Amino acid sequence: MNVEILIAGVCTLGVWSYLYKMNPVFRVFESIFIATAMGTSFAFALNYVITNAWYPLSKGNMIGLIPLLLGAMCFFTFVKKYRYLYRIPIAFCVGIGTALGMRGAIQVNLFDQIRATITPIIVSDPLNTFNNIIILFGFISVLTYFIFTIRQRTTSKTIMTLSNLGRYFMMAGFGCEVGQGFLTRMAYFNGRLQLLERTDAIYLIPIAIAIVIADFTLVRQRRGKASQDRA
Amino acid sequence: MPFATGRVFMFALLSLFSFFILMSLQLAKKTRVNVRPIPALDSLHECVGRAVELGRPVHWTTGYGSAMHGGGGLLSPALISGLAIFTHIARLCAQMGAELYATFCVAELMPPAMQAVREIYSVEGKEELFKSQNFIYFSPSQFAYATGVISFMETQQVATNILCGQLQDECILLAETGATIGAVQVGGGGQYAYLMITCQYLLIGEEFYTAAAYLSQDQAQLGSIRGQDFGKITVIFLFLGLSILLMLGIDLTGVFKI
Amino acid sequence: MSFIKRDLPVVISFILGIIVITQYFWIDPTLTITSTTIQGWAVVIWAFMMSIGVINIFIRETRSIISKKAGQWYYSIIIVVFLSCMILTGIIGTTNNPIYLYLFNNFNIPINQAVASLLAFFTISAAFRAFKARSLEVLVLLFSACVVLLGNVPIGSTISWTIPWTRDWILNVPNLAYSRGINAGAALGILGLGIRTLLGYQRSAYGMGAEE
Amino acid sequence: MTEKSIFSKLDNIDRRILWLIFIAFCSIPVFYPLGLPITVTKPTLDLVNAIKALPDGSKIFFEDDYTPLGHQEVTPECIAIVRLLISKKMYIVFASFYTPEAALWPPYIFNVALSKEVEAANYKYGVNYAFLGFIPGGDTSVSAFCLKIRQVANVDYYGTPLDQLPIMNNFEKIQDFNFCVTSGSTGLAGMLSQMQAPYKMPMVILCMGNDYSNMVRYYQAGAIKGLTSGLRGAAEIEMALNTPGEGMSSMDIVQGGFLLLVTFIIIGNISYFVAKYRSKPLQEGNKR
Repeated sequence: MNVEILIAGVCTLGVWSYLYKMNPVFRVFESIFIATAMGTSFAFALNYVITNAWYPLSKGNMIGLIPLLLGAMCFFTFVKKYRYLYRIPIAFCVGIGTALGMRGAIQVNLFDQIRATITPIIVSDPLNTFNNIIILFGFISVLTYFIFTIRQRTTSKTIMTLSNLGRYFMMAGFGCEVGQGFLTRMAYFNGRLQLLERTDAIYLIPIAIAIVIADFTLVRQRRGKASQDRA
Repeated sequence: MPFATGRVFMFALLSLFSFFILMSLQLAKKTRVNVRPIPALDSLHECVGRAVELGRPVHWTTGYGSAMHGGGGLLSPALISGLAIFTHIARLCAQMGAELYATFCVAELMPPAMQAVREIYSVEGKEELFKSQNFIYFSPSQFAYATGVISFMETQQVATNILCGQLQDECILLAETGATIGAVQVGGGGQYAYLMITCQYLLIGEEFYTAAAYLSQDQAQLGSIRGQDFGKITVIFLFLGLSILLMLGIDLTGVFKI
Repeated sequence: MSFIKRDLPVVISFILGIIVITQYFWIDPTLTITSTTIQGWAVVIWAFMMSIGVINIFIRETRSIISKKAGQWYYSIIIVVFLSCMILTGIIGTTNNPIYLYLFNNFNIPINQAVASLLAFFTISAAFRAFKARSLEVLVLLFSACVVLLGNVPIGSTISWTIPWTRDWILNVPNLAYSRGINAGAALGILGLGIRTLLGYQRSAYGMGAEE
Repeated sequence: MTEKSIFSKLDNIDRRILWLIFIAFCSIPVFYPLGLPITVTKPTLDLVNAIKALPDGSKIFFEDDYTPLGHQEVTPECIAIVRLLISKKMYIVFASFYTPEAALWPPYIFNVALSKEVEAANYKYGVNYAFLGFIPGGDTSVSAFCLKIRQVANVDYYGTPLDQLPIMNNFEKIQDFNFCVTSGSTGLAGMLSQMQAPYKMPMVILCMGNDYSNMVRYYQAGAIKGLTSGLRGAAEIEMALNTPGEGMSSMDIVQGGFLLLVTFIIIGNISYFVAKYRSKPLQEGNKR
C-alpha cells in the first residue's frame, strides 16, 4: 500500500466533499492548498531575487542595486507618511506591462489577423467562396458591433443590422469555446477518477460515502426534531 | 537598416491608430462625443444598490491574470481595466454605504487597488468605512486562489459579484458559485461563454477595455473611444480594399512582410 | 511634492513604455539590453510584491487567530503553520529541501489536480441550469456548443459523418470570423487604454483614485 | 396550476443529483470498459509507425515537460508509448528542461503505472533506462545539452553521478541518440528550434489538446514524424497497437462525459420549454 497514493486519494475526496456542501474538511484542504501554493511561489520568488539580484550585487555589479531599491520601495505601502513612494515600483509594472500588452496586441491580435484574413474571396471551389464570404461578413459585423461613437439607432440601419449579425457570430464562437475546453476538463476529472477507482485509494471511497450518509441522516433528524419542537 | 524586418507596416499601423486616438483626445475637448450605452456598465449603480438593500457585501476580483504577464511582475491592460472598473465601484460603495471586498491573485495589483480605494473614501469623506482587511490576497496559484474565493463567497454570501479582469479556467468555478448563492454578477474579460450563461451583465472584448473611459465621463477620454472607432473603420476598409485588389490580381500583401 | 506624488509615476511609466515599444521595431543593441534589463527588474519587483502578499496573509490569519474569529481561526492556524513551514524550508534548502518537496508533491499537486477536476462538475451543472435557449442568440450558442462537443470525440463520427464535418466548419468559418473580429477590436481597445494610461489620463493603475 | 409538474421539478433540480449521476455514469467504464469506437487519425498512425520502424534496441531520448495539470492528459500517452518502447527493448533516457515538476512523471510511469511490464521485460534502472530529472535553463540548456550532455547534467534524478550509470556511457552528445520523443506543452517550441531544427533529430510529439492546432503545421511541413494529443491520442495509440490500456478506458470515460453533457443540455432545454409553455397561460391570466 502506497502512502503517497492514499494521501492523494484523501486530498481528492476532501476537495470533492465541497460538491456535497461547504464543510470543514474542504476548508482544511483549502487552507493547506493556499498555504502550500503561496509558500511555493514565495520560495521561488525569493530564490529568483537571490540569484538574479543579490549575487550580481555581491560580485560588485552596482546596477543590481536598482531593482532591490525599487523592490524595497514597495514596503512604503505600510508607512503612512511616505505612502506615495510605492507608486514608483508600480509605475515600472504599469509601464512595461502596458507597453508589452500594446505591442503584443498589435502584432498578434491585429496585424496577424488582418494578414490571415486577406484572401482572394472568389475562388474556383464554390464552398470555399461561400466560406470566404461568411468570414468576411463575420469579421466586419463583429467589428461593427464594437463601434461605439456613431449613434446606431438614428443614423444607419445597415450598421444596426451588421452589429446584430455580429452578436450571432460571437455566440457561435462562444459555443466553440465550451466545446473545445471541455476535453481538458474531462481529462482532469478522468485523472482523479482513475486515481480513486484504480489504485488503493478505492478503499477510501466507502469511508467517504459512509460519512456523507451519516451527515445526511443526522441533518435530517435534527431538522425533523426542530420541526416537531416548533409544532 | 536598423528597422526590424516584417515590422515596418505594423509600425505604420500602430502610428496611424495612435495618431487617431491622440487627435480625438485633443479634439474631444471642443466637440461632444456620444457613446452608445453599454448596459453592463450602466448597471453597476443598480448592482451596488441591491447589495445595500440586502445588507450583504460587494465583491470584486480579477481572476488569475494572463499566462504571459500574470507571474512576471507586470500589470497587463486587462488588469488595469479591471482596476478602473473597481475604483468606480469603490466610489459607488462609498457613496451608498455598501461593504466592499476585493480578492487578488496578482500580488502587484493589491497595493494600487488598496491605495486608490483609500483615496476615494477620503475624498468622499467616508474614511472610517475603509477597511484594509477587506483586501484579501490568496496566492498566485490559479486554483488555490479559486478555492479561496469560493469559500470566501460562500461564507460572506456576497450580493454583487464583479468578475472583471483576466479570468482563465477558474472562471466557471467563481461564476457558478456566485450564481448558486444568488449574487448579481457582472463579467468581463475571460471565458465569455461561461460568463455569458452565468452573469446577468457581460462586457465583451473591446467594451471591457473602454470601460474606464466610459465610466469616467471625461470628454477627453470619451474622445479616445472615437479614435478607436476610426481605427476599426480603417481596419475594415484596409481589409476590404486589399482583398478586392487581390481578387483583381494586384497582390499588395507583400507590405506585411516589409 | 505634488509632482513626486502625482506625476513622477506617470513620467516613469511613459519613458519605460516608449523604450519597450521602440525596442520591438528598432534594432539597436543598447536599446535591446536596456529593455531586457528593465524587464528583469520587473520580475524582482514582482518578488517583493509577493512578499507584501505574504505579509497580507500573515497579518490576516494571525489577527483571526488572536481574536479567535468564529469559524475561521482553526483554519488560520493551518495556513500559518504550513506557510511558515514551506517558506522556511524553501529558503534553507533552496527548493530542494526534502520537507519542502514532500509537502509540494504530496499536498499541493494532488489538491491542485482535484480542484481542477471540479471544473468538469461545474461545467455540467452550469450547462444544465443555465444553457436554456431563452433567445435565438443563445440557441445559436447551444447548437454550436453541442456540435463541437460531439465532434470532438470519436463517437460523433459514429453517429453521423455530418457531425465532425459541421464541427470543422463551425471552427474554421464562423469561429474564425468571431475570433479575428473580437481580437482586432480588443487590440484597438488595448491601444486606447495603453495610451490613456501612459499619458496619465487614467490613473487608477498607479493607485490614484480621485481625479483632480 | 399548484402542483409541480415533473418538468418544472427538473428545471430546478438540485445540482448534487446531477453530479451524482455524472460520477456514477463515468465510473462504469472504469470497471466495465465499454469499448466505444475510436478512429485512428493519420498523425497518430505515423507516430506509431515511425517508432515501430526503428530497430530493436535503439536509443531513445524522451523529453517530458508538463505541469501537474497536464499530467492527467499527457501521461496516458507517455505510458502507451513507453509500453511500446519496452516491448522493443529500447534504451530510454528521460529529461525535462522547462517545468520543474516534470521530473516526477518518469518515475511514476516506470514504478507505478508500468511496474508489471518493467518487471516482465527485466528492465533495470541505470542499464536500460535513466532519469536525468529537471535541467534548469530552458532553451539555452537544451542547446548546451545537445552539444555536450555532461555540460549541463552531471547527476541523475536520484543524485547519482552519471558516470556510475552504465547506460550513460553510450551518450556524449545528442547525435548518439537514434530518436527523440517530446511530450508536454511548455517546451515544444524550444525543443523544435533547439534540438530538431539544428540536428535534424527524428522527433515525434505527444502534446496537450490545446497545443494540437499549433503543432499540426510542423507535422504538415514534415519537421516531426508524428503527432498526437491528449487522452484521445493515448486511446488512438493503444488502438493502433492493439494493446488496450489506460488510454482507451479513459477515452470511454471522456466520451461518456461528453454524451452526458449534451444529454443534460437537451433535457434542460426540454424541461425549460415545457415548464415555460405550461406556465404561460397562468402568467397572462395574472396580467389581466
